[in-house]
This record gives sequence, structure tokens and C-alpha cells, in this order.
Amino acid sequence: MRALVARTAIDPAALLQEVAASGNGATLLFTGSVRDVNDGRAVTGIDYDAYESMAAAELERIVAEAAQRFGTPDVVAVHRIGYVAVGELSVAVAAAHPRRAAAFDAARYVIEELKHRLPVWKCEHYADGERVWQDARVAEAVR
Amino acid sequence: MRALVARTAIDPAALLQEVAASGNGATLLFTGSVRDVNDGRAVTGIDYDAYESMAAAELERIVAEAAQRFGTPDVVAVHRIGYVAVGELSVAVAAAHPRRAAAFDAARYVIEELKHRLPVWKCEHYADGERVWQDARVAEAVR
Amino acid sequence: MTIRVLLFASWSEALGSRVVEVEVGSGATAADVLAAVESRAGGASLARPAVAVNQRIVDPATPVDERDEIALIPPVAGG
Amino acid sequence: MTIRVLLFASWSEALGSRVVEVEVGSGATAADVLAAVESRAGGASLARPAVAVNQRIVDPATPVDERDEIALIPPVAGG
Repeated sequence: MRALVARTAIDPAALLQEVAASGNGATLLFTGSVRDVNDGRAVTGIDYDAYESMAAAELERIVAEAAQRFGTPDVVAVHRIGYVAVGELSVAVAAAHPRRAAAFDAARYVIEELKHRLPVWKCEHYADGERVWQDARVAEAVR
Repeated sequence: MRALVARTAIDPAALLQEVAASGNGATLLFTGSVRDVNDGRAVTGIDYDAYESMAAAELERIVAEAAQRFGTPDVVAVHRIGYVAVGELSVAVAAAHPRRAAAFDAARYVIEELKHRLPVWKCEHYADGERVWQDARVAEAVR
Repeated sequence: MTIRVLLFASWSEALGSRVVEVEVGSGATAADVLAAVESRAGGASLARPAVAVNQRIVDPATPVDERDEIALIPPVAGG
Repeated sequence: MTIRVLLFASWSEALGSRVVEVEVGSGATAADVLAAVESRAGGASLARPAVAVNQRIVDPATPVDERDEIALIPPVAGG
């Protein structure tokens, strides 16, 4: 069980190794990467801001909840912050379990919860040079 | 899109690379490995028998169905056959998509379908030297 | 006519071969082929298989031909 | 009392700083702190944030203290 909020590149192979155990028949890896297009605009990268100490604590809580709920200690999650270029990983979750249904559910739980709970914010950088904080776009939308 | 039934070791990193595309924000990897214990017995490995030509064709169909149903060409699946020792991978599925829900669903679809449709059979080898064809155990169970 | 039947898993082991040839009458069905192979298996504890003709599972009433690729498909469990 | 408030994302950008200090009366609540920071933001188009006290999101009516770690938490979107 491990949770990390980091400025360094994510290594998915290391995560897979970390959750490996001879009793685990099923291993799930989810990775999220920066897409080249969002809402029709060409994106070059995303700058992730974070309330780092709270984000690290919250990600630890989420991983612990998944471990408890789905019955496996083999859950790890890493969220990258700072500038992440198109194609690079921004987040990765690995979960392993004797059975595949629980491995799927544990990985899914972690990614859904962190999307809603981690104090992390995206500033999208576009090919035309503009950049937009996504939390402010929410403000526009709800007006 | 690719499906393979093979006697060689599975390389999950290669599968991840294969489904990578700059429009895919979400990538899912499922791997299945031989567990050290099954139904309380210590297992040393599983010998996978297969109707190879039919299994290859069926796995191709399953991958194509997932690609069509979830709207991404980036789905690959590999099933290993022959003897697979404890801890080694017997199956791997990778799926990538702009959105995470579809990536999860595509990978899940492929693994569930192949478990039920691939003409592949397991002979479990136990630490005590015995080995048991699992298709024959079904026969015992339904008597 | 003579039908070649591919065998796998416990069926292959029980009959000591990956393929057997059975004699059936003309107009024989998938069910007839299965019965002919079963009679060779003696009392071995084997799950009842489906029959595949040309790599597709067929209804037992499907007629077979010597040119078909025929296989017994025990309960599968991949992964 | 003087309250230090941590800022992130569009709030940090709008106020040109990762942290601001605001003056509030004794007995002030999280809502009072937010109002004090908002008055500094002018007319910037900012999503209304939650307030975290000691790294937990709190009800706006929660009283705050100068020793607390206080932060504005705009709508989050990790991943």
C-alpha cells in the first residue's frame, strides 16, 4: 500500500512490481495521460497545481479505503504534479488481488475518488499559447 | 487491435506501448498470473492446453467486439499456452481510450469473454506432484 | 464414413491422443460423433463436451462430413 | 486577528500569490475568511472555493484561529 504525490515521471512497471504477490492472480494498472485535444482545443500540456501536503494525505486515505474495502494490501497510487506534457502520465493506479473482479473494483475506486477528492488543479496549456485554469472554467459554466 | 495465443512469455510493457496514442487519456492493463494456491492446494504451475487455431480466431473476435462496442481501436490481448509457472503471466489485456470509463469497460469485456469463450483448458500442477485437468473437475462437480 | 476428431485437455489424456478416428454412418450428426468417441473413453470421469465443426460450436443435431474439422470442446476456462 | 490563507490554481493566479494574510475579527468563521479573501480578488472570474482548516474541508460556520492552517480549495479535478 502506497500513495505518492510527486513531481517526477511515473514508472508504471515499478507500480506493477510493487503490487505483485504470489497469491494475486489478477493485477490491474490504470494510467492517465495528458491528451492532445480537450474540448476541441489542441493541448500541449497540463500544469498541475496541488495543495501538496493535503493531497498526499488524501491519496493515502483513498488507497487505504480501497485496500480495506476490496480486501488487499496491494494497492498503490501516484499522482504527478507540476508541468506534464502531452502523452506523459499524470496519474497511475495499480491494484492486485487473488480475484479479478476485486482488482478491477479497487483500481476503479481509487481513480474515481482521487478525481473528486484530491486537492489538485489543472491549468491547460494550448497550442495557440493560451492557458486556462480549469477550476475557473467551472465558474464560467455555473454562472 | 491485436490478439495472440502464444507459447512465449507475455511482456506487459510492450502491450502498454501498443495501445498508446496521443488522444488516449486512459489506459488499462489487466494481467492474470498463476496463483500459488487454488482451492486450498499449493500450486506449482498450470499447463494450458488449447485448440490453437480456434482460440486465436475467437480471441480476435473478442478484441474486435470490444473495439467496436467501446469505440477504440486500441485493444490488445495475449493468452499464453503451454506450461506457466506460479507468478508468471497467463493472460494480459490492454485497452486505451480518450475516457477512463470506456477503457475500464473494454478491458473488462475482453477478460470476461475470453474466460468463457476461448477453447483453452487448465491442468493444475500441485506441490505434491499430482496434476488435475480442471475441465474434468467440472464433471465431478455436476454429477 | 470415417471422422477425425480433435481432442483436448482431459479428453485427450483419457484417450491417450490429440486426435481419434471414429466410424459413423452417412448422415451422422455431431451427437453421433460424440457418442462414438465417448464409447472409446470407457468409464473415465470426463465433462460432457460441446462439438465444434470447422471451429464453431454446433447444435448436436448438425450433420457432419468427413471433410469437416471436428473437435470436442470440454468446458473452457481461460485466463 | 491575522489569518494566513493558502491559495491555489486560479485563486493563486488572480491574487498573484500562494498565500495572503487577511484581518478578521475574533470569533471569525471560515466564511468570514473567504469573504475577506474574495474582496481582494476584485472582479476576477473565480469558482467559489471550499475552505480547508488543518487540511480538512469545513462547514462555512466553523470558527477559525490564527494557529490553524487555512486554505481555499477551488473545485478539484485530479487525474
